[in-house]
Amino acid sequence: MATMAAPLEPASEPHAHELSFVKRYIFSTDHKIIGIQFLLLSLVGLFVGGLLAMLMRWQLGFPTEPMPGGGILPETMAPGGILLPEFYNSLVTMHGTFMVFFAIMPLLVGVFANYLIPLKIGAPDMAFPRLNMASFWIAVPAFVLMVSGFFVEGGNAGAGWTSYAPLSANPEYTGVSAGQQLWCVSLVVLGLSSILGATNYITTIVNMRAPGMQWFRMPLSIWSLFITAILTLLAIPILSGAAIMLLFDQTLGTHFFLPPGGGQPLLWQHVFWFFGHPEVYILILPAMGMVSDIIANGSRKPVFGYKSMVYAIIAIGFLGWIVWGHHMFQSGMNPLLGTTFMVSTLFIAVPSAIKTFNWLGTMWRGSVHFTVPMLHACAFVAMFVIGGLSGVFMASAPVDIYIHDTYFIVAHIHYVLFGGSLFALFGAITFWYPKMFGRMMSARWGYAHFFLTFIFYNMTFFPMHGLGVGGHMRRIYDPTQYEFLQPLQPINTFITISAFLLFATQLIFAVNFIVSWFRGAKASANPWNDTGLEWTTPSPPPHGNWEETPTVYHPPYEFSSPLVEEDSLMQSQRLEQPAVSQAER
Amino acid sequence: MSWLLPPGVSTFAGDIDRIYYLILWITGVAFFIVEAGLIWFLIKYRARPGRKAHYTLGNNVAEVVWTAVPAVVVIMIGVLSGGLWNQLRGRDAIPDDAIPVEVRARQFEWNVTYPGSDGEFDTGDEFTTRNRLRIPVNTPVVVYLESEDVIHSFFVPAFRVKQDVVPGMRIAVWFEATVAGDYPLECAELCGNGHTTMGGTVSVLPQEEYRRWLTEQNQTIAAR
Amino acid sequence: MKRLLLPAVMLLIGCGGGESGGAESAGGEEAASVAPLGTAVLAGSVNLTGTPPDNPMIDMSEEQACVDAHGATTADPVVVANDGKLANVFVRVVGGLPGGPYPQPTQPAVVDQQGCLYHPRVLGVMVGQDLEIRNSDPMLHNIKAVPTENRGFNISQPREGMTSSRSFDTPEVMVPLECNVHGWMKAYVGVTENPYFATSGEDGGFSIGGLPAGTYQLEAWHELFGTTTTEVTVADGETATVELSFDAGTG
Amino acid sequence: MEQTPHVKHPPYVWVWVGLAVLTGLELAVAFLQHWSKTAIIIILVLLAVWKALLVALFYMHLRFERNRIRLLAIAPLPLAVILVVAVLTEYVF
Amino acid sequence: MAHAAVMQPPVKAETGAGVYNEKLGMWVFLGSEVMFFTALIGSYLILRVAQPGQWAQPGEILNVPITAVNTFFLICSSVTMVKAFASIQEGNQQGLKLYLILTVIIGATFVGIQIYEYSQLIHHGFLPSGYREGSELAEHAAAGELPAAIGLYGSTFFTMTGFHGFHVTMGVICMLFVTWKAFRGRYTATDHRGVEVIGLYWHFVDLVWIILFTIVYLI
Repeated sequence: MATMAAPLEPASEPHAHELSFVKRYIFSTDHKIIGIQFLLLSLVGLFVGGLLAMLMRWQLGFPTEPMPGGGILPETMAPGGILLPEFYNSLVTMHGTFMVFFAIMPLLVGVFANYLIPLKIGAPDMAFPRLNMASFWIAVPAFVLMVSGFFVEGGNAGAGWTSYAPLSANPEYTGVSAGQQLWCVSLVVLGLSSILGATNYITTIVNMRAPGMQWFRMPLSIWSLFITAILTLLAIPILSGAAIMLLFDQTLGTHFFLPPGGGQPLLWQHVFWFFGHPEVYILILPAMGMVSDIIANGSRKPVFGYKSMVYAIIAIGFLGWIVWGHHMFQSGMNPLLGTTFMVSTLFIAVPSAIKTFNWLGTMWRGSVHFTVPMLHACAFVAMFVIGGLSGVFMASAPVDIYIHDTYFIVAHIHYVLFGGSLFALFGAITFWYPKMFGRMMSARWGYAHFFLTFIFYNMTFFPMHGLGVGGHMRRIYDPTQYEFLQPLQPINTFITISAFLLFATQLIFAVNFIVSWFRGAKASANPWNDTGLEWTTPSPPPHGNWEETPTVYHPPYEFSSPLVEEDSLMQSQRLEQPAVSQAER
Repeated sequence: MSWLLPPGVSTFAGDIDRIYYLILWITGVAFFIVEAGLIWFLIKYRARPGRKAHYTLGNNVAEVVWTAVPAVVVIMIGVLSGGLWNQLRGRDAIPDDAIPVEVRARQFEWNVTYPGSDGEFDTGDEFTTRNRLRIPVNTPVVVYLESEDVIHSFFVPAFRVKQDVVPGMRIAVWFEATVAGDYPLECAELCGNGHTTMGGTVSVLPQEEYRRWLTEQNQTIAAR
Repeated sequence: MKRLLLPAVMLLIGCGGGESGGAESAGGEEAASVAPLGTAVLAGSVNLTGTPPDNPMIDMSEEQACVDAHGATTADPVVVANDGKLANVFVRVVGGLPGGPYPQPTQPAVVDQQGCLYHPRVLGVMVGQDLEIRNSDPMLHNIKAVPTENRGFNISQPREGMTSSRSFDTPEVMVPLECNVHGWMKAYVGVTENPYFATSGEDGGFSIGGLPAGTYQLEAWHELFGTTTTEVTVADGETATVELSFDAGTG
Repeated sequence: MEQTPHVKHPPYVWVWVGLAVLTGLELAVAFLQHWSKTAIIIILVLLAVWKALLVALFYMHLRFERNRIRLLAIAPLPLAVILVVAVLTEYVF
Repeated sequence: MAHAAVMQPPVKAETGAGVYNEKLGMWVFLGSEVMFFTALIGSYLILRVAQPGQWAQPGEILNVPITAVNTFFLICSSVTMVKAFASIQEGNQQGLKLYLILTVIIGATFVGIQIYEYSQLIHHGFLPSGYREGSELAEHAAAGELPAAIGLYGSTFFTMTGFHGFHVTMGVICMLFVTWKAFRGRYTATDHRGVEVIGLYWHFVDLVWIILFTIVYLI
């Protein structure tokens, strides 16, 4: 393992030294820097989203009680610390918007697509480095626009992250005008950023793979990021179009979604969810891919059924386009469509099951090392199973009649997005942190963060299933208004307290992240004994990643390979005597 | 925190609940198999010095099995659900003898209009009640939902009935209550500042009591 | 001193019964802002001829707090007339005034939500004057202003005792207020560029003070009967009596 | 492939003429009296598709591209069809 | 391919799509453009089926003749564009410059004519929100010569054609950049990626217009 024996010195790389600080770290065209920029931006987004959730939880746990310290909020939001319904609606809307568009999506795609794709396929950088920089610096104003909505008259958008028209299309219904318009503009701008990014990722993966990096030698993380990029490329423009029409309804007096002018409210839902469901998979596929990498590494075993994993990813990516109607079973949509969408939706269970069992198969007869990333990956599998299974309930249209728009849905989405994507992300960040910053994150704090998060997370979201089964509607400001919900109020209070603890726990991660950046133990080139190309270059990799482009001889997960003594065989390691992995015989 | 649905008091509540519990069983079993397997593997195959992981790339038989089994199960669920869905929402699902009521939703009220003595709407003898829907027990009722402003959702948990109320559309939803009593009616779709207060009551009255109330109302209208 | 106190007292009454306009309220604040332009007073009452129509009935049965206040059903006080005197008429000076600046009321005008009705139902504010909205009901009220000239608002007050302040920057008679939670709740706010307005009380009486001598056109507005105008001349220090009247027709 | 000078070019000008003629044809058809609206619409759409194909195949060189580019070019179309057709069932049924 | 036994020494490099990055990237980007116009055109089709009564007959409100001329211009700009590409393939710098300039001019003309068309429509009272109060068209509608309400007609028309115009404008701007580089002699017979890539975008925009012209103006 020449590459492992001694960590390489950073490749001497002339022009990088001439680059000014600004060119290197602010307006950098280096995919690694851009990835880190996205990381910081989206962690801020994650924090904002979490904060909003805390305000929301206070209101639900202790309805119309003055919130401690809530007095600092302006009179239009929370007079005397009592959250107003209109502000609560903004919280609901913005929590969703920030978590989906400014936290999970940029974390998965902006960060890891940027950082991993060139490094894992053996490319010096993205196909279009300048476009890549643009995609970040377009995302920043989008973020600012979305936040600024809180400071304009009428407050921020309050029609839910799905902005169902006509509630969102006519300011008279909510008292929000500027906020909703900012929402639209921000998403259009962010959409441009995502599309540029996706164009870049696809081109890079198709055109810039290192010699020998055949399609079926790509790690599953790259496969999933590739499919995700395709989904982004084709889904986001739909959202942009919808948001533009919504914006025009508010500003130019058009009638797309306004029934008085003949507009069709259901059209918004169809178009939004036609984007929205692929979006859901944009938010989970990369997590699946990276978890596959981490589990293989943690169990020192090749991914079980690599090919079927790939096909499962592709299948999910395709099915994502023909299931959007299951968000609309109760929307007044043509019941015929209901049946069709129910069937297609149920079939998503199949590829999901394949992936889950293959993850288990990967651990089977492995040698499981309980590293922090591995723990998060296992948590991902455990939680994703819950989220996936609870999805079967709403896939069945008749059952959905009852649980649609209840907390059951809230529980489901959080089991997939938090229990799924976010656990995967904590794992992935910890896993690739040494490569990004050249230092290890503290394992001790990592374990603390993991276990506390895992406990409080389940305490927060599992009871929501119960609320939903009890008939607790989503997005209501004060459940105690309903007699039949009052018995459930203790659960709400319990959830709120757990949520506060969960939020507090994340500070551990934040501190660990920041402190390790400066104080963490120096990382070797390949701290996890992984087989991917990114581990053959120093941590952090120099500008250009490799002195000379690596050549790939082996499939991605050659752990415990009979071909070598060591328990891992680098993809780019050339063996003395020719040999071919079983995977390719 | 319970997985049991609250008692259902409509004719089809039982069928919906049955599918719910069926799925609950299936997913419950799947849940325990997977999570148990996960934990078992994690413990059994934890790294120990001197033991190298078993190098294997997969097993086609196993993969076919765990592809086929879920497929069969979901097809089964799909067939069951599809049948019931048709029965509830299909073209000719609404019983012909269902008594018509019109519910107009607005921010943030449910206004229930009864066709009056002639059983026809827009004939001048209708009367309207606010936030309370009175229906007779053991009689199919068809509710015509209309909205004056934004999208609301007509949700009666006890009946297992939920239907969005979309402005510009007139959507019919039917049900037949089996037990007299008062049941909460909620708006399940975010509809603005007052969404949380947009609740009402469905009073299921014994037949004769309903008839008495109805004639009473019709007389007052006629009196005007 | 007396001259200072009296208006202040009248103001308090004014807020309660909506009996007098903003001018007096300005009286108390000479030092602070523009002095009253004069001491002339236009006082009088609004008459209703013909038989007042029946007010529509409100079905409050589903809101316990409202039922406690009024019973299950109550008449919507659209037309409040006793022995020919009409209340809730918004009277304002529309012509004959010298150009501004006018005394600016510093006290906010108050509208209170109580027993699921607005109190007062009709009131006036001067451009820029604060309109204070109170919730005296143990329930959520949602206040929606749907003006044509001004910027509207749509706010809620989930708890008893909450207050919110808003103001308007363009004259507009009238700006309707409505509560979307209780569809019957209606109030009307007259936004004027001068402080010379008043709302007729239970006895149909109103009084507009602090005017300089002159001849003025008065306009009276009622939500059902529309507007009527009249002209009146008054000398400084005197009180001119004005009689306005609406016709309800015969039933 | 088209890197060497004096390559044989596709009939760009003739395509242009074709496009112009088809456009004229469309105009003629669109204002035909006493033809059924449906027939006119179908003809117009077909003509439009024809023109679009001319542009895509010759001006955008799809005719001479390798299949993977052609695939890339048509990949989004099924999705577009799925969306429109699915939503139209709301109204046509 | 992955099943083929892969022996060392190093397997040959993956050739990717066999096209250079810029071209592939543009094609990928065009994919997303297709979906963007799908959202707009799809909504138009759906709304039109849902509310057929809100659309006037071809030529009643929209100015077909002038748009037909405009369509012809855009087609011409496509042929000049492709001629520019053909010229540089043969290393003909003069042809490249000439045709690029022609393309820019014709493209700009298209935008100009569209702006004129908009101003005329608005002047006659056709707005994104429908008729303008008291306008000429509103009177025709009142007289029953036009549909009573055309809100959706205006909404979809201005949105679709507006965003197409926006795309053309962007194209012209990029084209100016390419022209500038052409005058700096940056393109050769062997390397003229910029010309081909902007050409792809330009032809795509032309293609979208071909569809729009038919379904918006003629149907």
